[in-house]
Amino acid sequence: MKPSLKVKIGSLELKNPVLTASGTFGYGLEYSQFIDLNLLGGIIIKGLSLKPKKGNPPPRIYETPCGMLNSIGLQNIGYEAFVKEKLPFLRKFNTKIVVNFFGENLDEYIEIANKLSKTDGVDALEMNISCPNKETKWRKMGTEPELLRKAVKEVRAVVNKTLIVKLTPQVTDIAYMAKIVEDEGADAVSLINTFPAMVVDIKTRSSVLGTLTGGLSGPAIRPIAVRATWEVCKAVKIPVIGIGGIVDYSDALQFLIVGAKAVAVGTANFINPYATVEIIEGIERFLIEEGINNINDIIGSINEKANNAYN
Amino acid sequence: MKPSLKVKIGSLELKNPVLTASGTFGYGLEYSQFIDLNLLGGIIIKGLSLKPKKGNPPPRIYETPCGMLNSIGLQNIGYEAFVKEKLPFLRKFNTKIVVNFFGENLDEYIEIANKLSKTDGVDALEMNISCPNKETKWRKMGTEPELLRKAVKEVRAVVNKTLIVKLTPQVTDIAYMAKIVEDEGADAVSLINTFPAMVVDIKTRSSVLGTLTGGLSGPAIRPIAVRATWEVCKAVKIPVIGIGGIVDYSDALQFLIVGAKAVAVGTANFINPYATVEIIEGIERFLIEEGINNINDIIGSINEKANNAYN
Amino acid sequence: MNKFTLSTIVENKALSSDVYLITVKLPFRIDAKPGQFCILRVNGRLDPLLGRPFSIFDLEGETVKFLYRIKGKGTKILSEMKENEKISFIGPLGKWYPYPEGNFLVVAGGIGIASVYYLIKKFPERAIVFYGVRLKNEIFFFEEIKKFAKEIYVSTEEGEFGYKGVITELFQNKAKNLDLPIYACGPMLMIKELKKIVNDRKCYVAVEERMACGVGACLGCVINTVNGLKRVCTDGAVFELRELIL
Amino acid sequence: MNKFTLSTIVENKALSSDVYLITVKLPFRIDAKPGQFCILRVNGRLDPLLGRPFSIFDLEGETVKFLYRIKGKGTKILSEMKENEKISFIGPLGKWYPYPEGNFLVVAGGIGIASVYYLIKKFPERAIVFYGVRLKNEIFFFEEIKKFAKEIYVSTEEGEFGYKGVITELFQNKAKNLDLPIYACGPMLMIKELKKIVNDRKCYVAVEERMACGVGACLGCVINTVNGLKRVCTDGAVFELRELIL
Ligand SMILES: Cc1cc2nc3c(=O)[nH]c(=O)nc-3n(C[C@H](O)[C@H](O)[C@H](O)COP(=O)(O)OP(=O)(O)OC[C@H]3O[C@@H](n4cnc5c(N)ncnc54)[C@H](O)[C@@H]3O)c2cc1C
Ligand SMILES: Cc1cc2nc3c(=O)[nH]c(=O)nc-3n(C[C@H](O)[C@H](O)[C@H](O)COP(=O)(O)OP(=O)(O)OC[C@H]3O[C@@H](n4cnc5c(N)ncnc54)[C@H](O)[C@@H]3O)c2cc1C
Ligand SMILES: Cc1cc2nc3c(=O)[nH]c(=O)nc-3n(C[C@H](O)[C@H](O)[C@H](O)COP(=O)(O)O)c2cc1C
Ligand SMILES: Cc1cc2nc3c(=O)[nH]c(=O)nc-3n(C[C@H](O)[C@H](O)[C@H](O)COP(=O)(O)O)c2cc1C
Ligand code: FES
Ligand code: FES
Repeated sequence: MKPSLKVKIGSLELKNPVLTASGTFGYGLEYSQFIDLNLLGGIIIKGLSLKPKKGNPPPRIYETPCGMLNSIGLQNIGYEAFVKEKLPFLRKFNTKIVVNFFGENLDEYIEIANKLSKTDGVDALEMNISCPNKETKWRKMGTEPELLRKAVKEVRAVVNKTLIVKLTPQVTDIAYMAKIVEDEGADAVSLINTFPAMVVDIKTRSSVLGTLTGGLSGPAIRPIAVRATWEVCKAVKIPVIGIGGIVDYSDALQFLIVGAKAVAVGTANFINPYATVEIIEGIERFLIEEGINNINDIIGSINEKANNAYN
Repeated sequence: MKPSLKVKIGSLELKNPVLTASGTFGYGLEYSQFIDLNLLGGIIIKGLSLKPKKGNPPPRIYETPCGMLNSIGLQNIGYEAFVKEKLPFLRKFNTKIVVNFFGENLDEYIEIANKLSKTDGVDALEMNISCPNKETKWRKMGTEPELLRKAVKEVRAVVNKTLIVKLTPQVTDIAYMAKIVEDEGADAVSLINTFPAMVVDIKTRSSVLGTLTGGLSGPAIRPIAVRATWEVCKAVKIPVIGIGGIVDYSDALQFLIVGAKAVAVGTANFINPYATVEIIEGIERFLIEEGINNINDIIGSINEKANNAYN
Repeated sequence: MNKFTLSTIVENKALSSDVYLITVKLPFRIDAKPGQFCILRVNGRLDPLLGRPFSIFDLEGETVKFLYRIKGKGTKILSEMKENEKISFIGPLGKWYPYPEGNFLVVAGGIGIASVYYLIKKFPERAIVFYGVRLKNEIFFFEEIKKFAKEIYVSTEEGEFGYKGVITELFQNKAKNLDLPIYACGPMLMIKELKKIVNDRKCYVAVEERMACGVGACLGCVINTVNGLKRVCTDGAVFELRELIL
Repeated sequence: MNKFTLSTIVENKALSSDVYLITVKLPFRIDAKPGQFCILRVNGRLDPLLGRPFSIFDLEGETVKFLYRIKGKGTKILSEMKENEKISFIGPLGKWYPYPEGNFLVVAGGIGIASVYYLIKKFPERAIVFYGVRLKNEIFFFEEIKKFAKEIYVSTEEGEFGYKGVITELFQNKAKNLDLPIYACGPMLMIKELKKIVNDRKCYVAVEERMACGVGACLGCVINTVNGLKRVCTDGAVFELRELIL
């Protein structure tokens, strides 16, 4: 018998716990030439704002040890174009569509959240509170507890779909931030976003990017992401989506074992367009090998007694 | 003509800007079989406490993508044994000896700082405020501004040697923490310490370490360390020692260019016992190639105008 | 249609101290046009993490050739790979050079020849090729190009072979007034010089930018154009020169 | 004296589907004793980052051999390396097996033979060897061991070759009462069984733990002993069995 891979994030039922991470899978279309999007638990769309956004000047990416920096700067086509040009295509697939969104200030957050909440075909919203590349007075929303509280409360008030809040790792106590998100009524949290980071070209003595800093993603940050996910899972009752450096099924399972209900795969799509599908297959195979019938039986099954036995 | 590599950290004159990072070079002895310790700018000794400390249960290390986790737990032989058994050997070399220290609480910090300050042969002190592996009421010293302020103030009062405070990256605004350290009279800051992180064995569903979490170090974290160092260098006037994932001379130069007066090399010693010496040679070669006579001319020379030209 | 597959190295041959020709075999035929590129990635390890883009140098059924220069880490590792080793392959990606109707001009600088060779070969006896290099021993496939091209002009910096000077000078001398479309690939300096010469004439250039996804999803490879930011991977790598802000 | 150097692979030969014998040549002679180990690291890339420890299987002047089993990423990559490739080398590290005065007993389980082979060879016709494996085709260097050893006893799980069962049973049957020092290396299960049998007799075992520095500096490789935590790399890898807390 095939094990059940179904998980629930708020009222959202996913056929399996594997999503694509925002910004790494474009508007879905780009990867439909490689994989059958119907196989995915869900697609988290590139960060969307009310108006189209130009993003940062090039160069925008740079490779780092087992990771990459990006300074895309949230370039996107804006709400209207998304709904008109991208959503109809996405709706042809039997998978959940989660729209990652942001604004330049809280009013814009509320406005786009409100619109997305009323948009047919959008299954859930992911609120990006990090925006490491953006400079506004609301820039600290992701790191200052009281700003976060206010932002989530007001966004929640206008959203009657599943609302996921995506956390930045750039805080001392991420579990505390997650609790605020939970208190203010979000349905789920996702984590982690990228780390602010920098690479200097020693010849030109300037940043290798068009901006000074970028966001670090990829396998390099995975151990930090697993730890953060574990801490958040212990602190909140709402579902958690684990993100950060997932390349194969065993990486994904680490996040599930520490308590994540689902995972999102980012940078790995770039190095292997089949990554998500291979991860889903790998998880299924693992469950079969371990004799587990339901994915939910492995979620949060971490053995917290110190592992003092070697081999 | 050979360029001058001399730099000053407080009243400490280093013959070159390359130190060994605490905990990764033992008590110096261990690497003296490979390299001539006289060549080093300085040696930062493994974290020392008043009494010997047993540290954490094994296993204590695990490899991660371009990095490693450790949960050594600050095992050390204690102040008395260090002074009797290790310091005399270290003093045979013409290099600066910096002792990294910590306590279980502030009183212990003050006590060992006081002792080290009065110990002949100790050139400078590095105060470890992070101790990610340790659980005490002072555990938050590295992340709570007011605890940090009090701790540095009181330690400063008893230390009349160069006092370096080592920062943890596990904060939102590391430059702010550095400013506190500066305000309270420290002579220098060093950064970054390791990131709390975790790897789960999916078969046993427990941590791969004897503890649940460990500290992530190595090239994986370098881009974060460079960014943090840059932010701190802009915020404070005291010298900054850059640490994190330095493997070769070009990595070291990134830290110097963003403003660090010196660097410390950690994990790289494990993969190449000659790493420090090769880095010193590489920096010298680079200065010659670039026609720079004094290392201080490259320190802080970062071009902060966005690099909008590609090749 | 782009494919992602494991390919097998058939040959990886040094043509000079830093230029190699790699031949890979795919499990199936692909259909690609001149100017398109592929992304090759060494498997099994996570450092280097990303694939590296290379122009399709030549193509026959399931066999694809790339001509590459060692620039950094990725190309160094690639150069050390041996026959029968596997390498992951995404391609063919990007836009191609619009097909010329009659004769056409080609301007290639250094390793830029990799991008236009297949074009020259595909339309035999129609290309008037300007090929500039620094040193004589950096001229690759001279005999082949001579065979496929209508005319070929070479420049070397010191005049060791052909014209002494840069290729844009030679191009200006010989072809300034020929009313033929131009296809160009080479270092930024050459493209900038070319821009001064050709003004508003039809000139297609293949440009380079760091890439992550190669399929238009990450928005990492954008460049500035008069029509705003464009993705090199899907809006290019071939652009009209007048569109580019250099 | 430990050295850090680049060594050159002379041969890297598969002895079975997952066990390999690698021979490396150093730029100079080294002097090492049975039970010591070295750390090998693939160069040029940062993943995998750390070196991997391997017992010295055999040694002659500047040529060192290691017998290894593919366990994970590092050993997999090692197994794919070819003749003439370079690999970084730190060694010889750690304590050695205290030299036996007369005859001695050896208990080896599986790949554990790698740690004791050189001991058997160094003291010819003095070792009484107990060598246990799961399957017959996992017995390596049987003829050589036979040549160097005084006696050799083999066990396989299903009795395909030699005794049917685990090697500690065979050891107990044959050697329980021999008053000779014991040298052992093998899986933890074997060591635990052995501990039950040998009680307080002189028994030296080589143990394993993950390592970073290999020279006692990082305190990463500690294990629990009756005398507190000890570093496998410098206090071991050879320990007296009675000292170990298993
Ligand atoms: C569409 C396209 C087609 C290309 N075709 C060819 C080809 O046929 N033959 C060939 O030799 N090269 C080609 N390149 C360039 C090639 O991709 C880079 O040289 C290669 O990625 C460098 O990788 P590396 O790891 O060796 O260098 P890195 O260590 O990553 O960097 C070394 C230097 O190379 C440059 N570089 C890195 N990545 C790129 C990139 N994507 N584009 C341009 N410069 C880069 C940077 O200036 C950097 O300083 C092409 C690039 C693109 C975008
Ligand atoms: C002193 C010493 C001598 C050794 N001699 C030999 C030898 O002669 N031949 C041989 O085949 N192996 C030997 N080993 C074990 C060998 O070092 C490991 O199998 C190897 O490091 C695994 O690397 P990997 O990257 O393939 O595995 P990884 O992918 O890192 O891990 C795979 C599994 O291997 C185990 N492992 C990883 N590192 C070690 C380690 N350092 N020690 C023990 N188990 C580990 C873990 O259980 C892990 O689950 C020795 C180990 C030590 C400490
Ligand atoms: C090129 C790129 C673009 C990204 N864009 C967004 C975005 O628009 N909104 C967002 O919340 N996260 C964005 N992210 C962050 C990812 O969704 C993810 O949180 C992060 O990359 C860590 O996961 P990974 O290591 O699997 O890539 C982006 C990441 C990358 C690499
Ligand atoms: C095995 C190990 C032990 C360490 N012990 C200490 C310590 O005792 N005190 C301290 O302040 N930092 C300690 N560190 C942190 C390093 O000094 C350094 O800040 C960190 O590893 C980042 O540098 P790297 O990436 O070059 O290793 C330790 C790091 C490692 C890997
Ligand atoms: S490389 Fe991702 S959009 Fe071009
Ligand atoms: S491996 Fe570092 S102390 Fe043993």
